[in-house]
Amino acid sequence: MPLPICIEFGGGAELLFGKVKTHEVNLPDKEASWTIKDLLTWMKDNMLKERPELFIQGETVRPGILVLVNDADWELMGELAYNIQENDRIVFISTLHGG
Amino acid sequence: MPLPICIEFGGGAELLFGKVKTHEVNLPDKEASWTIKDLLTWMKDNMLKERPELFIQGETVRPGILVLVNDADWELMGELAYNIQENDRIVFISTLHGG
Amino acid sequence: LFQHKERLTNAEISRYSRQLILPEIGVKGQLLLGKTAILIVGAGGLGCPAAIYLAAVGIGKIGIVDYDEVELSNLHRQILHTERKVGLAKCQSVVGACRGLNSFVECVPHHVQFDSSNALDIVKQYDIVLDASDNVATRYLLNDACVIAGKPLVSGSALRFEGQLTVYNHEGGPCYRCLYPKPPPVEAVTNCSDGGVLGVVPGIIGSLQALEAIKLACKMESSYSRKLLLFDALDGRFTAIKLRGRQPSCPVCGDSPTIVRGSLVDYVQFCGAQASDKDKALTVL
Amino acid sequence: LFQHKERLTNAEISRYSRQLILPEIGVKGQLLLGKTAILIVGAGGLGCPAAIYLAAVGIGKIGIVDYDEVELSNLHRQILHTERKVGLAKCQSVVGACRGLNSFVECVPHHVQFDSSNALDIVKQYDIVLDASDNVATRYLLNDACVIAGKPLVSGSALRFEGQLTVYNHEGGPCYRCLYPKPPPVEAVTNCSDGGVLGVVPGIIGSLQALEAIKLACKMESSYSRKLLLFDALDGRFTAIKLRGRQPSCPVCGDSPTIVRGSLVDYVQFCGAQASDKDKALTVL
Ligand SMILES: [Zn+2]
Ligand SMILES: [Zn+2]
Repeated sequence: MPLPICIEFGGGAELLFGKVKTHEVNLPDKEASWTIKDLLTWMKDNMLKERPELFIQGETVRPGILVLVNDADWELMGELAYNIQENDRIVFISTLHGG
Repeated sequence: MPLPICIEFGGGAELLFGKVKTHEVNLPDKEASWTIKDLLTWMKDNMLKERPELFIQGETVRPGILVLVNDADWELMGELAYNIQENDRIVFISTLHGG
Repeated sequence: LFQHKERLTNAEISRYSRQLILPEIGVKGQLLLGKTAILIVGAGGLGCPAAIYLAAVGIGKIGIVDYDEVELSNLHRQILHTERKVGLAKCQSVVGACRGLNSFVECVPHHVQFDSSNALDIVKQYDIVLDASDNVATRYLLNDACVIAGKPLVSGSALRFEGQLTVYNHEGGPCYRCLYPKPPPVEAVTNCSDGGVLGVVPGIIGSLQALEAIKLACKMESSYSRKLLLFDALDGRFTAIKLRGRQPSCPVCGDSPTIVRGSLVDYVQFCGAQASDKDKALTVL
Repeated sequence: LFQHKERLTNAEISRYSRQLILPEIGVKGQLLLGKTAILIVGAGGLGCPAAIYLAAVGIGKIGIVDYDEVELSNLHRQILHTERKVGLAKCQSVVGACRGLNSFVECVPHHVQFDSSNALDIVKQYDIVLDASDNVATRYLLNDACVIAGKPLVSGSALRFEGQLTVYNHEGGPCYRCLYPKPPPVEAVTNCSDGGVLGVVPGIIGSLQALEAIKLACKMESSYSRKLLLFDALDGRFTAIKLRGRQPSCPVCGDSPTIVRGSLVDYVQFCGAQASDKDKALTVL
């Protein structure tokens, strides 16, 4: 069964994803459960519009992007290994430096 | 069965309720379902610490208090006749006029 | 209402460059800002930040209504006034600060007791109105005048550690009377003199009022029509709640209004302020 | 650090009356405010509102670090400067505005290029620090200096229509490096000159920074330690998210720090700004 989740972008990260902040997506059916690591690969192949190196570096997000799972820092949730649940909101926030 | 709900106050309405903004309460078992009208009577008898006329006038809240049911204006929910559900958040906000 | 040129000068392009590069603003938005006239009723804790950010962004014309004079006890929150301006009319003080920041903006002080005799005449000279007042009577009066004149009203208020913000009379949303058909009992009304206020709380709300007015002026979507923002500074919490729409039964914006041009009432009397609190009656702007 | 008297004068009681009646402030809180020294790094879009509200509330001593001079293109968001102050040092301009509002406050301009040679010396003269800077290198440097000096850091930032706010290095919460151990790639960094910003957005964030600093000074609970506030001005939405705690592996606030007093690095180099963008390197405060 496909896994419906909501992917959101903020702080400018949306500029790499067609300038759209909120994306309702269905992750395709797969045997093992979806981790954020899997999600990043999937996003790179299916969603990224431009300059992938400004979103992914190695197998994780590039420095300066904070990942949130349902309004909590992903560090509290297991980071790359977190098992994505149905209807999770996964948010990618680019840190702002201006003032 | 008792009905657990959360009652919150803001804008100064909490000053009539022991200066406490958030109250987790269990409404006692009763045959018919609980409406906000029932709740107001119950609050007057069980929670109001002082000057009931600054909270209730007639059988409704006094002018200048906005009632919210789970972050929506009670006007959208049926006002006094709304049937309270388990774990509802009922909020009483006193309008502010200062600036 | 307020006519401004159709092109930006080089000086304007250079001054506004950091906002011109925003696609949501751009030259088109900047020209709209320059053509917009905004009225701020109240030159106090809400009006000060609202006025200076509207001047900064390049609103064409800003009007400030206030009849009071600057006092030392205002300075904990009314950040455009200064110690040297104590005794000066607040509307003049705010106009001076706005002109000092941006001489491209036309700033108009309205040094009057805002009441039913002049409200409509003033309101109709502007496109968007900010309620930055400090008392119930002015809030009802300004609401009624805005509904009758057909102007959106960006309403802010603050007391103690709390603030509230909404946009009335805009795109099917309610007006102040739709939400509060009857005025509150006088003894339930607390103003900033009685109840106190932490100055930065109206600072935050007044800045948010400026933001909403800018979005309205640029024809962007308003975030707070039919929505009320509640801010609790003690726990740093912002909550947005969904409001009722325009009420067909509303005496001013409803289907059969009874409050119409020429029938604005005595709002101090309507709110009963005189009955028990002479000071409050006197603080009506 | 900063010593102030143990009693309020009549002039102070009258000036601060509207906040003295708040039970959460009161005389005790006002005396605490008067004994607190707060450093604001950056006299721009965030620093202006932060400084003026801290001056208004009666902070004992306010320091402002900035090496730049006022330009016309600053005035769309940096609301304490004026057209007549173009060319003046921004820290002097802000100090002048704060003194004009409240002569009880000691205001100290630090007209220096804030770098590893002076950061610690400046930071240790204050109790609370506000990051109101505009570039990554200064943010790392200021974070490290605050951790080493043991000061809470109220950090704000803004770009385009968005703002972010959090309190670092306070009560078990993370520091900037705990969240961002590695600097972002230079090509992913956008400043306000490149990306633009709507002026009132840093206005709102800077005011919220002042509020948090006031709460820290009064020994009230901070709302944004281990929490990050996200503000999206386009849809008027505020979201607070839960952050990780202090990281034992952090090179500056962790259990075995490698960045210590005397080892502050060259932050411009660390952030790689020079490699590809000379302008950005030069905009380090
Ligand atoms: Zn109405
Ligand atoms: Zn750390």
